Amino acid sequence: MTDPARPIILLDRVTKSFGAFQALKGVSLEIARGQKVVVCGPSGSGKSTMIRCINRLEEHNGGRIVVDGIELTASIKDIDAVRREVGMVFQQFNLFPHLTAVENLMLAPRLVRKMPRREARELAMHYLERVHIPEQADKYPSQLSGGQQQRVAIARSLCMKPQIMLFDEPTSALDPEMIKEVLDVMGELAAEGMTMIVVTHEMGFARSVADLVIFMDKGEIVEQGPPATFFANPRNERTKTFLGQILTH
Amino acid sequence: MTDPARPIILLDRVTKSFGAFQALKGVSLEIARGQKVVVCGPSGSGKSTMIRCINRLEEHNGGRIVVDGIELTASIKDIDAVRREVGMVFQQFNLFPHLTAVENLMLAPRLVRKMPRREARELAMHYLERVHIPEQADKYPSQLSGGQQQRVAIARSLCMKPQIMLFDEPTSALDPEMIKEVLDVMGELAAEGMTMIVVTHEMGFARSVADLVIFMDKGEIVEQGPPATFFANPRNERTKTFLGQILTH
Amino acid sequence: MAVVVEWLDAFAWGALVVLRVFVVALILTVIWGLIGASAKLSDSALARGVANAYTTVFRGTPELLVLLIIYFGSAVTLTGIAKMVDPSVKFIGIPPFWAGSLAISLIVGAYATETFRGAFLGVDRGQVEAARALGLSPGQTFFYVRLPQMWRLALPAFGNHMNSLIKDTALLSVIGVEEIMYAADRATAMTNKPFTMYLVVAIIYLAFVSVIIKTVAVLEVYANRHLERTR
Amino acid sequence: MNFEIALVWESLPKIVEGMGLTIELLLISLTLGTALSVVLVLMRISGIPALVWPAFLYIYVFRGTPMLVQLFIVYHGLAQFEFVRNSVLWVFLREPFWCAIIAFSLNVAAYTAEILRGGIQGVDRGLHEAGRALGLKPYQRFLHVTAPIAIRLSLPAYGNEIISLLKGTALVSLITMYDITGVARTIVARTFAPYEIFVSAAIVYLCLTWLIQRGVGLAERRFGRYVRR
Amino acid sequence: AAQETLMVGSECTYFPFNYRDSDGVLKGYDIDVANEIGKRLKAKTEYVCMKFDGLLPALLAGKFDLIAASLSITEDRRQKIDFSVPYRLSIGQFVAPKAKKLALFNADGSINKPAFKGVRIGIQRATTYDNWFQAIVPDANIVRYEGVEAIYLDLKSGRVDAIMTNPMKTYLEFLSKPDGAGFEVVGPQITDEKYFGTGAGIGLRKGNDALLKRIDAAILDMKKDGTLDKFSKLYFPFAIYPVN
Ligand SMILES: Nc1ncnc2c1ncn2[C@@H]1O[C@H](COP(=O)(O)OP(=O)(O)OP(=O)(O)O)[C@@H](O)[C@H]1O
Ligand SMILES: Nc1ncnc2c1ncn2[C@@H]1O[C@H](COP(=O)(O)OP(=O)(O)OP(=O)(O)O)[C@@H](O)[C@H]1O
Ligand SMILES: [Mg+2]
Ligand SMILES: [Mg+2]
Repeated sequence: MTDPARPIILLDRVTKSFGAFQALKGVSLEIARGQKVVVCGPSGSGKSTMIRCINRLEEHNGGRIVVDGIELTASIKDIDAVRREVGMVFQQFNLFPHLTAVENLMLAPRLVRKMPRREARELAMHYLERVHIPEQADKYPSQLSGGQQQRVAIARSLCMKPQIMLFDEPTSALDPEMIKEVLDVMGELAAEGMTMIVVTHEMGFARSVADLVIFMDKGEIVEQGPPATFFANPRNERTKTFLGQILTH
Repeated sequence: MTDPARPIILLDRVTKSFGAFQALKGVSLEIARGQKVVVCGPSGSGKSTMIRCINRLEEHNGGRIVVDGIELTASIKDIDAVRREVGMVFQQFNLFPHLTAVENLMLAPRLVRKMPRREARELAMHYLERVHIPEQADKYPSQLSGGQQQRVAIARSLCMKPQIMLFDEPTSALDPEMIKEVLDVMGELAAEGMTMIVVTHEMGFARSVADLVIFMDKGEIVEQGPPATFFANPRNERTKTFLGQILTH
Repeated sequence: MAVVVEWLDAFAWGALVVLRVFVVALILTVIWGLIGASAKLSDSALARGVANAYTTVFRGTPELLVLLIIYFGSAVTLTGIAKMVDPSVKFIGIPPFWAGSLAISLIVGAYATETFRGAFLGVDRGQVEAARALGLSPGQTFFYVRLPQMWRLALPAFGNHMNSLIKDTALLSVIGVEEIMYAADRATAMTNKPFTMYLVVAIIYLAFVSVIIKTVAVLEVYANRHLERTR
Repeated sequence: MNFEIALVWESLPKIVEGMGLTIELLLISLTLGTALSVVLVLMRISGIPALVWPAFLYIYVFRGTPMLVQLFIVYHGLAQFEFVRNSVLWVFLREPFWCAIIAFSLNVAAYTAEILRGGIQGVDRGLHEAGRALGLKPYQRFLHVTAPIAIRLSLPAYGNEIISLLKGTALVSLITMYDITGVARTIVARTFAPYEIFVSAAIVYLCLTWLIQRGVGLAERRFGRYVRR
Repeated sequence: AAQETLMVGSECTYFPFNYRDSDGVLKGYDIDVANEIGKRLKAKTEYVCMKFDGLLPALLAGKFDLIAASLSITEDRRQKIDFSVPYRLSIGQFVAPKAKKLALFNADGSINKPAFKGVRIGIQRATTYDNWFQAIVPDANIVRYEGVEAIYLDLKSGRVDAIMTNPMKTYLEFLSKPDGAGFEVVGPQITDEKYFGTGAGIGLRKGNDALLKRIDAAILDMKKDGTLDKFSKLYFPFAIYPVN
């Protein structure tokens, strides 16, 4: 249905301001179908803002954003259609507090995909197993540990099997063991052809899975490239010191 | 005023259940004044629950907890006195949404330490500078990035200069650069003699700062020891595989 | 409408009385409401029981009866005591203005208790934990953390209560406080123009309520300032 | 002051007779009014000026004027127009019962709309975003995310509204109907025993209030299962 | 010596019996009578105004000593308080649209019961008229109202076909006004003492027999020497006190 050569996500000189403060200062980016992009950069550099603009949780002020051939504009009608195909895992999880873990996972498949209850439940349990918390299925979010909440949040967006996934620091609350598990799951999805943008500082993941690594600073993309070149010889000074921290650390 | 030989925190076979689920299964621990303890372990193992019991945000069901000579019991009157000396950084930050960053920091010094407004503001700005976000002072938490929120949360508890600090994954939302900065600040505090319990998976920090590393699994402390021995030859199988993940990763 | 001019005095005095009762009762209402809500949310079974009884009784009893009991009940008691000292005393009571303000504040305070309780439930538990962990006392936690976050949720429904307060002032004519409803009755009795006079009353109430609604709207904007991104 | 407890017991059965009408009025107008309030609050928060303003105006007028006035306008006001009296509507408007239902429902809707708005404001913005990111349509977000949480936060204030309405129905005694208060006032005027008779009425009202408070409490527990205590 | 003071409670909103004009001056038949009683008892009179619901509790609590508010004397009320001899009549009369030509009464003034069939009659609730209907025309179709204003309005809108009220008030408030054009009184004044009571009197707390006696004497005197007649003529073209 779509031209495989056309980028599935296109950002063209995107700007975003909060009042006087400019969080994105002209970000341009092309992502092809099936590409895996890792975004890194210091805190406050605009990583979350950028991916929030891609599914229009934030409205950009300037430039163009095109997702799967649909341009995101103020007058857009089909934003729900776009969002159905764009999954997101939030930095703050944003689980529905009034639903149990498994209900959190079942909601969207049932309402959006019109899946029958039983099927949705099976699907949900499948993903809970993949993140190793099937036994927490009937707890409410307030009864889960930080890492468990994060895993529910990841599983929730995977359930929708979107074409594009946006992950905002999906492993921040996890221990190293679990990080590995989750990254493995993400690696499998990547292998299945899902397009992914992942904000993370897990450089191991970036090395093994990413097609493209982006470094952001102060609202701009200051360096990008395939992981091999990105890690081997960063050109930008800022990138160099940042990577220095990661690698010595 | 206190006997330096007496442990400042004592946990004696502490148990804690949520309904039928037992989150802590008899945890015993002695921490001397000025000690730095790093707690690690898989997600859901009871790390947060344990440190929440220490300042009685969670009431334990069995065993004894003694903090600075005061036993935490149901009839305790002086819990405020205990809490004044025990700072805590939450995994979920729990910033006050109705106060700006700097006001979040000023609140406790003004109310608890009865510090004049100006002095409290200076103190607050000092700590905001230490975590590199003085320019975010007048934003509300909802206007801050994830990492900025976490830094405000850390600075907020440091402002109280408590004798004991409980950190629950204080660097989860930070980038490697910032992790280093924050860990440096924490290292300085450690050097100043503050007692610390830090839930973290930053093993570099554990190696360089900790006196004691604790590994928890399924509500129990399965291994503990000084970092040298802990990392060099873990005895427990569970610890071995866990450390394996961290080190290969 | 010309007949109204003759009665403007009476209406103006009545409106002033309504305003005074409103201010006094509003302050008391907030106090009862906060105490009641805190009691209902407390760990003490006794406090919860008392608060439950309070909201049942003061919401359930007809307003008129509450007013009569508070005014005349207290008067009979006070007179009885005074008579023991000086038998020639005939009548001592709380002045009708204060008895009336107290009565309607207790009634509306019972409703406010529930509204405030609902709003407190909207404040995240982690907030209280954070405050307590910082060493804030329960009182400080209440005034500096819970209250400032809860009132934005309570405001819309509390606006309803302020309207009730204004309208409940009409009850006070039963104990001889001459508010605007009473002025309208007086005017109606003489002029036999009930609709005209009640229209005047409605306009005065509407003016009060407009001020209240506007105030609440301004307060809401202020209370939500930290969430300006919302909607 | 002599309080005749016997009078209380004597009048109680007669007052209980008025209870049927009170409950009928309460249930019907509460149902209609709540349904209307949902429409109103949706308009009010829609962000579309053409919907916000009518809703705002409606809420303003109905909260701004006493329920008594609203009742009189429906009952006496409309009856003054010849064409109303000659229309089919007169079949309903002729009956005080339906006039009361109309006035009460309209009034309840305005107050409840404000209460619901307060509850909706208590729903965290992040949850809307999560719903949007999952591709839920606006009505689905409202139904499955906003509403369950807002209902929990609004329930205490909504309980207030039910009890207010319970007491408010007493106004029907002014348009020739006999509810609890109507019966009580009749007996008071005859016997000149306000304390005793109003105490009997209070007993009936208190029982109903207690029932409502319990019911709301149960509903709160149902909607608040997820809250950690 | 200190002059005795009589505290008098009244509604002050019941024209023309007790009311205050726009300048706040207290007037009316009840008030005139109470003032005159005070004069004859050589006592000062002071007034307290409150709504009907508050009058009895206030009297019992001692806020005032007398109620002068056109209070009809009934057996039920006697359980609670004492009454003076009546100083005003209680009577009732039907009013209906002229066009309806209701024949509720026969030519000789007796009641034509069949004519009540299908006729909706508005009355004020819990009044003496209510008692009368229950005893004399129990199957009449009665609609009960809280206040008189609503009765006139519903008579005009056609929700009721006829009303029974106090002709004194009806005359002043309705029939003599433009609103009342097209309506007329139907049948004679009804004064059945058995149901309408003996009239309106001054109310007192029980146990004040001495004061009650002095008030009774004063009222009887006023009737005899024409004072009541004089007061009644101030407001009505006909006598409103019990003549015999
Ligand atoms: N609503 C807002 N109002 C004002 N400033 C904002 C708002 N939202 C975000 N910002 C600012 O925009 C900048 C970028 O924020 P963003 O959340 O994109 O950072 P980030 O790169 O995701 O950082 P982190 O790694 O800490 O999550 C930050 O400096 C933040 O303070
Ligand atoms: N209120 C509760 N009700 C039921 N179970 C709970 C509750 N709170 C915590 N638990 C359970 O207790 C266990 C320990 O939780 P805790 O938060 O201490 O884990 P943790 O070690 O901090 O994990 P993480 O690293 O993911 O934060 C978890 O399995 C969690 O599901
Ligand atoms: Mg971020
Ligand atoms: Mg934890």
